[in-house]
Amino acid sequence: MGSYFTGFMQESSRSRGGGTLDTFPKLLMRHAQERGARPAIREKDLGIWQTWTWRQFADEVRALAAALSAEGFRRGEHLALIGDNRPRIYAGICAAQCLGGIPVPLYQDAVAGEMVFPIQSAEIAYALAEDQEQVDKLLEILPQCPSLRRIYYDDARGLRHYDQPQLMSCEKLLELGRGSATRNPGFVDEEIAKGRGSDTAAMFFTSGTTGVPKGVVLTHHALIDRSQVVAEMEKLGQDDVVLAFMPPAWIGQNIFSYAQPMVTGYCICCPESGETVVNDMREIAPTYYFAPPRVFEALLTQVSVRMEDAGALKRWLYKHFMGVAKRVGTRILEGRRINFLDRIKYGVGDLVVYGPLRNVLGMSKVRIAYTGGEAIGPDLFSFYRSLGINLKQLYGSTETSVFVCVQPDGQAKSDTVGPAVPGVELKFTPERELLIRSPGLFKEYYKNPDATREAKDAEGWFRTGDAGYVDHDGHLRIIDRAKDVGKLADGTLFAPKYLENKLKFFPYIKEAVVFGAGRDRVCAFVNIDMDAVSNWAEKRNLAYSGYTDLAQHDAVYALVGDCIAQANADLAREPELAGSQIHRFLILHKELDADDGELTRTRKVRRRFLAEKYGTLVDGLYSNQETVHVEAQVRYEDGRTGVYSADLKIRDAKSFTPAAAKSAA
Amino acid sequence: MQLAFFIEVLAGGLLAGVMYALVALGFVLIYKASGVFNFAQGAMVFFAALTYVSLAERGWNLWLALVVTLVVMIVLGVATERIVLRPLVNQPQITLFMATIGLTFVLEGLSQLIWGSQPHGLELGIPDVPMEWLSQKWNINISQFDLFAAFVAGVLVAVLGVFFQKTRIGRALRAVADDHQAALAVGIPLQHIWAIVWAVAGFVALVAGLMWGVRNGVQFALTFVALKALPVLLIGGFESIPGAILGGLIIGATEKLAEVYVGPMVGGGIESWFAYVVALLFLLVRPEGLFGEKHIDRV
Amino acid sequence: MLYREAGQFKSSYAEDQQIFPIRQDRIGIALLLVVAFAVVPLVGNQYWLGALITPFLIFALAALGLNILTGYAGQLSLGTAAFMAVGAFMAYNFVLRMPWLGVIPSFILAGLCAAAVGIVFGLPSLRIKGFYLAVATLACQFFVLWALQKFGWFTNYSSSGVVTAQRIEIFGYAFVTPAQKYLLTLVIVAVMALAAKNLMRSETGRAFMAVRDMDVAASVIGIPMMKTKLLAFAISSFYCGVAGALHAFCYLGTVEPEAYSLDLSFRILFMVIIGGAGSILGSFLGAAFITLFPIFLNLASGWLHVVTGIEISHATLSNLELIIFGGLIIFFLIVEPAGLARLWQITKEKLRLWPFPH
Amino acid sequence: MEEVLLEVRGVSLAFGGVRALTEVSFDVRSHEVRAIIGPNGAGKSSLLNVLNGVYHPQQGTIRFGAREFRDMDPHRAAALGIARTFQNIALFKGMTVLDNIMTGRNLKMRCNFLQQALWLGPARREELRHRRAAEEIIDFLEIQHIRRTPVGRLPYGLQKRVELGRALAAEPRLLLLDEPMAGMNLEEKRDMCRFVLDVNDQFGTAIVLIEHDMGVVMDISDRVVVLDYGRKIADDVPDQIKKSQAVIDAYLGVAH
Repeated sequence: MGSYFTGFMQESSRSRGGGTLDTFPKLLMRHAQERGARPAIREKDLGIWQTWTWRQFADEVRALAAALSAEGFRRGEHLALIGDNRPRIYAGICAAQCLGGIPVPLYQDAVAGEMVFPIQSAEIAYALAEDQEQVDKLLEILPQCPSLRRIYYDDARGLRHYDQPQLMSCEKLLELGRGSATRNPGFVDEEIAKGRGSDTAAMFFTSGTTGVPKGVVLTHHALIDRSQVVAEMEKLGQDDVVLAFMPPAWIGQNIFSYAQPMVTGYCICCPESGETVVNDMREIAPTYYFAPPRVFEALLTQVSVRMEDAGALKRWLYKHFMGVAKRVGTRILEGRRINFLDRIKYGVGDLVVYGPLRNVLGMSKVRIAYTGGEAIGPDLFSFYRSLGINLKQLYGSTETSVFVCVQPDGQAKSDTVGPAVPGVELKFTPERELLIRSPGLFKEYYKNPDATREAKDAEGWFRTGDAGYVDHDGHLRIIDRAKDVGKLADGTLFAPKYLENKLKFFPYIKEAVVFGAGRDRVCAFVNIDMDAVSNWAEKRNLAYSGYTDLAQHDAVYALVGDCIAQANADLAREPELAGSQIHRFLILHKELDADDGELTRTRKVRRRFLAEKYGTLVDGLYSNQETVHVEAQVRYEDGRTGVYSADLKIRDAKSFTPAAAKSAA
Repeated sequence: MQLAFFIEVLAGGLLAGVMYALVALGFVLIYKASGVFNFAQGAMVFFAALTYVSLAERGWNLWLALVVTLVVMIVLGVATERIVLRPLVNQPQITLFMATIGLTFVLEGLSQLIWGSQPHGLELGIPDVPMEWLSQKWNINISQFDLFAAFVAGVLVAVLGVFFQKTRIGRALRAVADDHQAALAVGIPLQHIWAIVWAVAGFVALVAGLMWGVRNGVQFALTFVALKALPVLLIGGFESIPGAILGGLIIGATEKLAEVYVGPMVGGGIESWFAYVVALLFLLVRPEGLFGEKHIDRV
Repeated sequence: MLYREAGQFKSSYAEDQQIFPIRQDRIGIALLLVVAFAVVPLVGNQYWLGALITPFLIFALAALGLNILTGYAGQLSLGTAAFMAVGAFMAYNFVLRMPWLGVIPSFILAGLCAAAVGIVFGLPSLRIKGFYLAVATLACQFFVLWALQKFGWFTNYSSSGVVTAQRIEIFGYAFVTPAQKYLLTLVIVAVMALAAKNLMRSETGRAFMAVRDMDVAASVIGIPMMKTKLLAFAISSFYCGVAGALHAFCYLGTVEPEAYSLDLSFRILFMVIIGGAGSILGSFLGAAFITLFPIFLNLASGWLHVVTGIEISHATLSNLELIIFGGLIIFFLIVEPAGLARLWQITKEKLRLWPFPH
Repeated sequence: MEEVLLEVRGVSLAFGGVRALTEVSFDVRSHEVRAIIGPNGAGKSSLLNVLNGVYHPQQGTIRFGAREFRDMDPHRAAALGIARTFQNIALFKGMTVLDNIMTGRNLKMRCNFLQQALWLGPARREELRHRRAAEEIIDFLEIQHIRRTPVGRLPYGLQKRVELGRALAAEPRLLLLDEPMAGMNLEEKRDMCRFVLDVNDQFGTAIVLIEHDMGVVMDISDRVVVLDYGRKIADDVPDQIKKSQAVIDAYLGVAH
């Protein structure tokens, strides 16, 4: 703990130092002096964790900056960065900032088309791409983006025969930079000194559940201030370690793998590749961890599936001690008193199950784990906490530099997102929409004054678009998107996201889409979770030829039906929501897919889009027929596409009157 | 005189060689059919001889004893296949070889546990004395028994030859030797074939055991005759019956000659290793052995 | 379960290539060494040290030697005892005839003699493979014993052919008590085991295994057959030779050629099989098993006597030992051809993934 | 026109009476991808085996670079910079992927066994240096996730890839691939093609490959040799080969 504390002291003293360290480049240079020999970034490459110290990182940034300016990159210009978590990408971000430029990280898994808008709207001339894959995309859209003049690539593999004039390798770029740095050494530092906290630090394009993406403009001050406050609250310091495995273009990754390390000087680690993340996580054992609920969910599913195959003894141990953990684990984590016997039991459990489990998950050293972005299931949430992992929720968005609410230690709850962090003010409109005022708020939506005005009023209140309320112990509770909170025909409240989440909390249900606004009752589309259900099916040796086939099994329908019935039982217990129980459902013939525009890149369902695309199915749900015919393009595992045509079954779900719910529960 | 003596030595060597060949046959049979280098062959010889002698000494009718021993050996062969080989099917040859070393220990222990470890003399009614007329006419001493043994060996080989050429099982065995798939085609399950081979090997062991028993008495040392047979295999090849015979003769002859003419120079006792050296030198010249043909590595 | 590896990451190849990359293993081995060097000599009594642990170490070394040849380089040898004999008698002669040399150098020279013999009898491996080679190595076994008995020089013309190993003195410090001899053996064995490990994890070891797994491919990627095979024989025999020297000087004291009979060769071979071919650890496990097994059997018969009053004669017992022994070999080959080492490996994997099954 | 790296003149090979190759002559230019095709038993593999000295032809000469040989022997071939993969994978089953690839670099390692046994500085440094080289190959072939797996446990496709890796480890000037894509599914074939081309492109390695999949051959090879019954019946660029009557006959099995 001591070291965390000292780390924290340095941070706070620095922040009081105020003006001097108001931009990321300045912070970086400070780290290079204070802890130059400590690791800034580790990357698993060529079989080992190649380490960049803060000094090396700073030098790289300097060289890149010098090179960029030699290439004609000027203050206020934008630099697009497309790639996975790689030291070069982060170095590029900082290099741009050194010159007062604006880094614009783009999603590396986006298709070329999705990159056109950002590049056009910001007239981006410079891009740093990770490898051939990204370069190809950029070259593909070159015709639509005449502004794009230079494309730098990190990994030269397969690119040697590309002769486009725009291309240049990072090696070459760095040479250039080192050259010009020697010619006029002080240059970059002068440029850094010119930077001000009020300058724009970065621009993040929100994938946006609807319409065109918006470029969210964030200042150095906003990002640094929020990172700072939470760092102090959680006592983050140079000894913390973070594994960067989400897209760096997502602020939810960027804040933890760029902004906060820059503030606190902790080390971030980049996995070797997609397949090796789990293993790399285990090797690195981060102390500070952030992931959206679906990641935790996937992990849990994996755990349960693998435990299914374990021997009888292990299965028994697991079952038994997870039971113990469920009972007392959370209380122990929160340091509340429990009886001696349970403490012993938990101790044993920690030796044979929890400890090993944390170890194989790579969470042995996790001090603080956050989840956010979506609601998380109570079981899921308590599973990790009962293992002794300090999992907490936070609330925020790109516009707010993430940190709006964070659950303090010992006050974690699955259905709230915690109280506002220092500096943040909350208030609600009559329609229950949440408004926020915070130093972390964004400056504007890039070249979109209308949207900006719409989102942020004169006194600087930001309309989150989320509906919710603050509960009795001061924790914010989000029900749904404000615009989605609708009413059924009879006027009862209808909060689709809330319902969908309730369903998604069941391991067998991967995605759910509910309809009901302006209708007489609520109905739902369901996506089953292939892993969980196929496993379940195997145990009942159900034969099936793939997702589409499995989904239409009567047994599976029954399974999902039960889940929905349970959800209804819960709903019946919440007065204002009892009316919005789910009456009919069908299981979709395909998994919802971001590539088909059915989900956002952050895997939020596009309800309106779906309502149109599957109009016939929705009608089917509200008719009283037992099946509905569907014909659709489906993409098979091997990449082929074909036309799928079949009758989807529709089933009624058991619903409860508020009274009956009590007995059902 | 010198010549006569030479002939005597040579003949003696050749006849001894036949005795070696007798043991070598056991190895070859099993290797041919199951690709197993059965190190336990020596132990089997010992076991067979000891069983027979002990029965005989307990006043059994000699023929009855013989038959019973044969049955025991067959049972042993079948049991070996069941307990040792079947579980190890498809294991590398080396593993099977190790297993047979284990088997050697078991047999040695077992036989002495049952019959005790004191040596026995064995008498088949053919005196181990020089044939008068030969010694009188040319003063060449060749033991009657050696000739008898040679005769028996000849008969055995003939029998085996017939067995292999004429009988269905025999043909199956040859098929197995060539490749196991083919064997399945013959319609006899591999296990049976192996069991049979081991039984036959047991029979051969018995014969060898009797011959050697008469020669050196039935005692633990009998297990070492196996070691005598190995150089024969090096020369003759693990898979060739004629090779075994011819190899036996070569080894027998050279060994005796060396023993008589070279031995004295180095203080004698060279028979323990001379055969091996001969075999090695031979192999260095012709690695594929007497009858084996050169094979090309397919890559 | 015991293995908590989270957070043990490697930021250099040196770390990644170390013999025990996992911290828990390093701790374990450290404890083991402490026990072996500090605790055992203190608590071990004459009998345990002299009749069990020291021979165990010596046989482990011999098994290690054979393992290098058979387990790693894939060349089956039945002549191990002969190499030990060479080591034993040459060590005796070096100490006898060049006292100024000192014991350790004598041991090393003895090992080198064994290596030379190994190379000579390894020559056939260039032309012949598998069983032919195995049989050929018997030639070595018999020839060496014959030579040792025939030529008086080796036994310093002692009428009985029995020689008595000289007392060991290193830099004026005498090793006489079992504990002292144990420590000497332990040091030598530890050092040589480490050397073997280093060898097997570097180019030479890979060349050996390549020859073992697929000799054509090995030669195609440029591994010289002759050099590699002969080197394997040489190194293996060197280890066996030193083991033989220790066997004579630190264990038996008085030795005769017969002590290194074919039976001993087999015992060593069994250690390799039961312990696990191609594993350093296996050599030790195998040696432990086979040295302790007869003791256990004796104890068992003792209990049997106590419990049931059945007296088992010595002859019977030795025969039973043979049978059970052979049976065990077969049993092991059937249930776990890769030996005890593999069993340990499997257990370890399970512990590392606990509570997951795989 | 690049210079000729390997030239085979009038090579004939027979096993006992059986003629495997008759008077075969052809050349390989540095940096080119050269395919050898022909019906089964046409002597393709035999030719490769002659090139890297596994078989010794009765007649003919082999010129590699500046030097001319009556025949090769495997070690010399390797030393000259000829590496190969085998038709039916010949990996070292008991060793890990990493060790297999490291073994491929044996000719580049200089330390003797004593230095290795004592783990002296030079030996240690050499080991680590080559580990890095091996890792670069692992990275190149995208097999990081199986680095420590014994190759015996890998699926066929991956084993083929590892074998390519082992050959690459020797940094060869000439790479002989004996049916590198045999028994692979479409995706694996696509990957393998990519790797072969990348090798040729990245390291400028000349490549001789035997392949049955005509599509692949025509796609990736610069020139093609066609063998039939041990004789060369055609030697030209893919487009010409497609047209060649002799080749068509050979494949349709017209009587000779």
